[in-house]
Amino acid sequence: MIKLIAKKLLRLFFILIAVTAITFFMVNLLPGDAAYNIAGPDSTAEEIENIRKDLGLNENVVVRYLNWLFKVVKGDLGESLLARGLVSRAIVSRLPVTIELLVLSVLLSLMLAIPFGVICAYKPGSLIDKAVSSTAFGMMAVPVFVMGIALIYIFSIHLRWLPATGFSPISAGIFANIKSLLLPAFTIAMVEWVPLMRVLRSDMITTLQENYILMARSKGLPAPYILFRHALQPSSLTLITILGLQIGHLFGGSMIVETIFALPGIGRLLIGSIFGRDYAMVQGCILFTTIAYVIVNFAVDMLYAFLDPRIRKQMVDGHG
Amino acid sequence: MSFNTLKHLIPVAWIKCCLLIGVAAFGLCGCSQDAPVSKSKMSKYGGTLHVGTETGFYGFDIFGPGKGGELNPSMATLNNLIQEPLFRLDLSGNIIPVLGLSAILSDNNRAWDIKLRQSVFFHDGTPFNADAVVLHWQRQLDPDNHFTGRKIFQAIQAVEKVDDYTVRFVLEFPWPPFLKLLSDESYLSVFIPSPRAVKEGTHNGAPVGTGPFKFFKDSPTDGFIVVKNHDYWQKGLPYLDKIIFRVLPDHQSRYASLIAGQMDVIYLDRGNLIQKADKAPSFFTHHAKGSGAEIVLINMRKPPLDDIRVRRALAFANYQKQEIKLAYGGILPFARHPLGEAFECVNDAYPEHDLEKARQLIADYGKPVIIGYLHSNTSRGKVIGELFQQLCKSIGVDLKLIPLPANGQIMRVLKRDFHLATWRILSVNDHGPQLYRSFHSKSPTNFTGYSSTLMDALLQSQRTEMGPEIRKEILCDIARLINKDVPILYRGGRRRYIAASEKVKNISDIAGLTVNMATAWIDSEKKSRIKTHKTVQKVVDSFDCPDPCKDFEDTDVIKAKILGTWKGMDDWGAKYKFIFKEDNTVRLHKTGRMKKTVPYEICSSKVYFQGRVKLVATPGTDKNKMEIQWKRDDIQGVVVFFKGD
Amino acid sequence: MSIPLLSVKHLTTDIHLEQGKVRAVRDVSFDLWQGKTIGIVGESGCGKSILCKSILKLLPAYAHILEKSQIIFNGRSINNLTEKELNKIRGQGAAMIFQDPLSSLNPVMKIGHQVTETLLYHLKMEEEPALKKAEDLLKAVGIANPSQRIDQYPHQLSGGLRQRVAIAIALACEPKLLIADEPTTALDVTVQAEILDLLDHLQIQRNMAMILVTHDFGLAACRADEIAVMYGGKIVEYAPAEKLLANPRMPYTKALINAIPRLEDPPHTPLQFIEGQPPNMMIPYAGCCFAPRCSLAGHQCRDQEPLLINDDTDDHSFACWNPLGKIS
Amino acid sequence: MDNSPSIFEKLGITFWLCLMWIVLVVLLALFADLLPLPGADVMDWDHPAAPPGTVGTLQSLIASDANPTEIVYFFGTDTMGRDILTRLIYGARVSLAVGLITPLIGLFFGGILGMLAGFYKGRVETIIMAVMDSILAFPGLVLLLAITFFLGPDLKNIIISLGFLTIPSFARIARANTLTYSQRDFIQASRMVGQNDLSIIIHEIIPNIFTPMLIYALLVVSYMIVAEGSLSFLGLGVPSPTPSWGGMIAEGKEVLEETTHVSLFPALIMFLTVLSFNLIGDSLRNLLDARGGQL
Repeated sequence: MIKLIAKKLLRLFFILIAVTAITFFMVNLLPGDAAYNIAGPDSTAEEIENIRKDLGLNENVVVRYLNWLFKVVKGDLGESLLARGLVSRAIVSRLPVTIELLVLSVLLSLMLAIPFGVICAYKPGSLIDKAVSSTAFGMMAVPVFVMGIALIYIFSIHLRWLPATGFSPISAGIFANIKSLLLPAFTIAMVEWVPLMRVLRSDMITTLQENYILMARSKGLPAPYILFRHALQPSSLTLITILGLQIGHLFGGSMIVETIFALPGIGRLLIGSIFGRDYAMVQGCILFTTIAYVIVNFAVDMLYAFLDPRIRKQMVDGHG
Repeated sequence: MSFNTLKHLIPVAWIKCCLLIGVAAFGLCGCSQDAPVSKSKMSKYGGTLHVGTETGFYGFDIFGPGKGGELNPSMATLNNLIQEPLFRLDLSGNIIPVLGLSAILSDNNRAWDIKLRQSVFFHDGTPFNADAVVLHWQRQLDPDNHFTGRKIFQAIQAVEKVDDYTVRFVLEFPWPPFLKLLSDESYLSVFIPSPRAVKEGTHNGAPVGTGPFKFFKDSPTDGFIVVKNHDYWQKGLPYLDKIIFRVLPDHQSRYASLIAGQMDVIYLDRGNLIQKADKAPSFFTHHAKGSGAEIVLINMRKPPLDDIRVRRALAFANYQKQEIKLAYGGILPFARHPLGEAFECVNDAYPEHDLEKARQLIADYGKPVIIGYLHSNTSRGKVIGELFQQLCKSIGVDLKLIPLPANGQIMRVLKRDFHLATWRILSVNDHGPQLYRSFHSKSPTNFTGYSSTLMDALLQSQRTEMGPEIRKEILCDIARLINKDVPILYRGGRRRYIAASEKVKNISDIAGLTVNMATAWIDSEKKSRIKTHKTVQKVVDSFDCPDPCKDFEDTDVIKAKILGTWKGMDDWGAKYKFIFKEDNTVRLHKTGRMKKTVPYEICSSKVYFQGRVKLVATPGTDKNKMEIQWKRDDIQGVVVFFKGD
Repeated sequence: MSIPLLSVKHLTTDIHLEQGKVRAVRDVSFDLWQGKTIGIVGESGCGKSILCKSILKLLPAYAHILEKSQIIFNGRSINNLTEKELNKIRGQGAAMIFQDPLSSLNPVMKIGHQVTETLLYHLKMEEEPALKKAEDLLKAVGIANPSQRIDQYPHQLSGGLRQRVAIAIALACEPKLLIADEPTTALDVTVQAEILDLLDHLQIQRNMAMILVTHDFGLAACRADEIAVMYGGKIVEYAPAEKLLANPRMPYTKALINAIPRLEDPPHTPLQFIEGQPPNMMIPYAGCCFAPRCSLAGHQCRDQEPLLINDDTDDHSFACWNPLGKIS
Repeated sequence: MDNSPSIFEKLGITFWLCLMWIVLVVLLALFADLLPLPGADVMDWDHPAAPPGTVGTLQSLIASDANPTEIVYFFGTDTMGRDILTRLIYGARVSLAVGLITPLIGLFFGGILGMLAGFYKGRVETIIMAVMDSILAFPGLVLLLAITFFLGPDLKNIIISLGFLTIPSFARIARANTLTYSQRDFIQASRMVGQNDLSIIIHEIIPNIFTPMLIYALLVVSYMIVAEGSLSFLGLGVPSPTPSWGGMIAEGKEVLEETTHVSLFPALIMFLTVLSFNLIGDSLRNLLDARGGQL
């Protein structure tokens, strides 16, 4: 077990170095650095050169990366070039938004994916299966940015149930907090539940062929009990894998939803700093999202063990 | 020669007072149900205003991103609430005192002595005096600080303290636009920050000024919050307790937030949304008229653009009217030169859209023309690119589109690595310095590579010409020369729009592109009257008066407001005169074209009548100003009319 | 006993596959009295398992029991029962154990839970007493230290133990009928005998009826009271065990009996086996389905289907045009 | 064998309807130039955002003296007055190219890497999977921006970069399936008879893992068609004037409430196509793995 964790940590380290290094070099190689943003359009080459010198952008890329890395090891993520504030503070202040949005959207997509996936697997090829699948693909065919606007029109303007934009922190009351995140989370869930439902349906169909399901039926247990208690858990391994990948991506990848709903999350911070070439901020965000990704995947591995005692045994025995 | 330009300065308090009286007498934007002053005065105070903006706030210290040139709309508005300049311009171009009281030009025209307002304090308690002004300017002028905004005020050599409440600006040469630029609210340079905050390095994130509102909090989750400055030097102001600015990047969700009642005021720059808001009875739009223009830079260093025939062909192919309509939804004025909507030059030599002439010129040139076009990678940028590509295709020019994000585009322009690039001429109170920087052959920011001895001479002479009429003519000459030699193409003028819920009162337009919210107040009685969007849509789409008219407006008040003669000019330069008569008819004149009398009808605070197009007049805040919307088929627009013969 | 516990009449089941329809069970009828065991014997693919599942209506969605079939359990026809009523019978009236003990236990559930869930659901027992009863059940099927096993997962148990657990689950609600579908096929020979002895023991103790499905004629012969031989979805011969062993009339039965290895055989006796392939049930065959493999088949066998007819005695029936004579 | 159903019956009517739709879309996309269409970039400025069925007169800008030809906009026009039907047909080229080629890149490279990882295990697996994880954790946007800047924003580069980003997920699936199969007896047996690794991979592994990979690829097809639209939203889409379905939806988003049809029709066509691809995938899965449901 300890060996396993050590192995995972080593891998985390490798991934962190690889991802931050590649990002750093790529963003640095993009034309037009932060100096152009600071100087503005009506500038001379000389002014740009001065700003670049002031910001230390004239140094070698490798040197700058190593400097950054050295500072990070000491716990200093540096200062933003554009916003002139601490990168760590900017990230921490956006963390609650991102995490809450993520949790809520994951919950919503599971609430859609699990019942529908189970029902479709129970009666594959039936009318309800076809209807659910078509609806699901229909939702996949609507890009997130259109889905978001459509939901705003429906729920904020016509029904006036939910706020259109903005984020209310928990300090404003848990109800207001959830209300402000419901639409964006729903927008994400509308797209993300589809693959979850599909893999669950497919795995569940396989599970329902298993003898132990036949055995459970021969015990005279009711169908819903068999589906959810006997079949769901062994059918959810692929679902968990996909969910892990989704969560990993959502940490920094919900920028479109964050833009539309004006949520101050990590995704928006990242895209803004990429376009502004705010290197320190980009690196801070990437560091955060990468760590989050790796942790989520580690959690997924742990969850496998929780869901399937056979894997648990393997891990404890050290064969993992 | 010595004269005091501020001889006839009207005390600012008096102006505000007039404004208030105007508001009380005529109601706001047609809401004739406003209670009399005495009654509503109490309710004017208090309340929180929610403002939705597109772009964020970069910080308030002069050193930092986006500080060199024009501030973005949200920054400009917010900054204007916290910090104050020495002077401002009113709508008709008069200079009004703010922190400065008067300005006296020296005999040699090379120094201004500015008297400062006394007993004004910054929000942190630091007194406002000559030291604060001098410190602020010396920071900018210090060459070691590499302040990118310095070039705008290049003519200023030094700023000195004369006594505690007098400062002297020393100029390198006689510089006529000095005071106008010093009143230009789109530059951070003109706002005076607290010396203590600057010294402590906190000003960038937590600005301290003398303005009606104080910085309270800036957080990504709660927004940028300013609160009432109870010790504001202008007694009785401001009315609001708090203003919260939130960044809502997406246009449609920003508009949705207004409709859903989450926001009271939003910035808008999408034609379809502005028109929607404009037509909705519960919302009002205001626009700030700017000068300058949306343009296309032509890199004259690169063949085939060094050939005047190719450039003129592009100018003839350019179809500004369509671009304004398709890319901007008809919200920008037509730009015939960069000097602004209000600046009129006769015979401006603007190359009108004419594909035939363009084809002829390209045929004359004889060689295939393949050029690249840098435009922004936004959805609007795409429309702009595709439109011009299509036009170029029709005259036989192969236009390659290169969509880039802002800094990529800036970089390539600065490196002179482009053929055509979308750009803008900043909206400023005086265009002399900017034109000089852009078109003088020796200027380092002459991106087009335009070089003409005549242009150089004109630019040089406008710089120091103190006679306003002569100088104006020189500027027009420059505009004509630009239109003739075509270093740039025009894509539209500049305007900024905001839409506000009807409960927000007294958001006034001020010169430049800044919208002033300092004197706004909230009419709490109007809060519950927001109609649902659907009904609004129905009324507006047909442009017909809702029948039966159930609204509670007193038609007589509206009628009293509109009776008389109104004049206006549309974006294509056609002049109109409408005479509203007592007998519910209106006489329509279009110069040299049309004369006819039609009936009008008053309903929902608006006046409906029909000429060759459907028209709706909306009498506004200003008793001498009125907006008239027109619509034919699916083309529509707004013309501002002014009272008078 | 005048009424049989289970009476199956004209049971016919179709299976709809992508490739077409298969009649897996054809017109099967038999009666089973309380306390008795019927052995159903046949090669793989002859429809034994489908028959068992048809009795409890545990068929997949693509299988279909024809209207004319009648299953009367405990004096009550289960043809038109709702799913809920069926579940009552499945859990409490009749239980089933399956061939592969590994796959018939849920790998992600603790043994205890799998044993108690029928108690909780059908008998509405509380958690505590249910667990107590589960331990008793495990003890009854011969599992040592049951309190420890209750917290284990199936993969932690050996094959024999798993089958014992499956039997414990089946017996939890004290069913009147136990359907054992090849209960020992996947087990070692030594364990097989233990399990069968256990089943015998429990059957006598609880006076259960049992359907014992197997492909091993010898096994059926020593454990069952009556034996039904299935071929091509049909019962081709049906008789009390000793009678059938002594006097098979159907050539197929004879061949099955011959295939049993005998202890008394001299060493190196070649193992008997039936030549040819079991019938492809997709293709309807006009005559006796065993005809293509039968050495005695004549024209009639190929053209006309033989019906299940009684022997001269009352309790021996077979379907054959050329039955074997009495073997002295 | 005369009564065994033909392949036509086995796959069912849905499959063939879907296939017909895909074939129709492909054919229209291939032969768009031969159809009597006004051209994807021709603008009718008199009828911007015209509703479906509007009759417009198209004054070709290129030949000034040409007679205005009358044209019916069956699906209406977009905000710039371009015929939506025409743009849908031309847009199919981009969307299909992105949707079909991208998963192929992922399938090929991801498949090879995943197989190697699953087959050799140990250090090879650790390294390959760590690299794959790095790609997954890497912000795709940065890569897309970099590609756009250095190689120019054209269709080929977008396909390559999107394809690159799909490699890890294919690799994961290939690895998981290879792991399962390489434990099986027949692989062990092949090893014992002395077959070399390459021939085991080619003859035993690839045929076995191909089906699940192909089915996943069909799901990716729909993802990629939609993803291309999201790139347009972020300003990284296919350069103008080439239309793409996603780009059209993005354009229509600006006027979603007033003129819904501008984004509704592309979304509808995309939905039908995505649905068709997935239903085809489902039918194939059922055919290859003939099991129904139970319970």
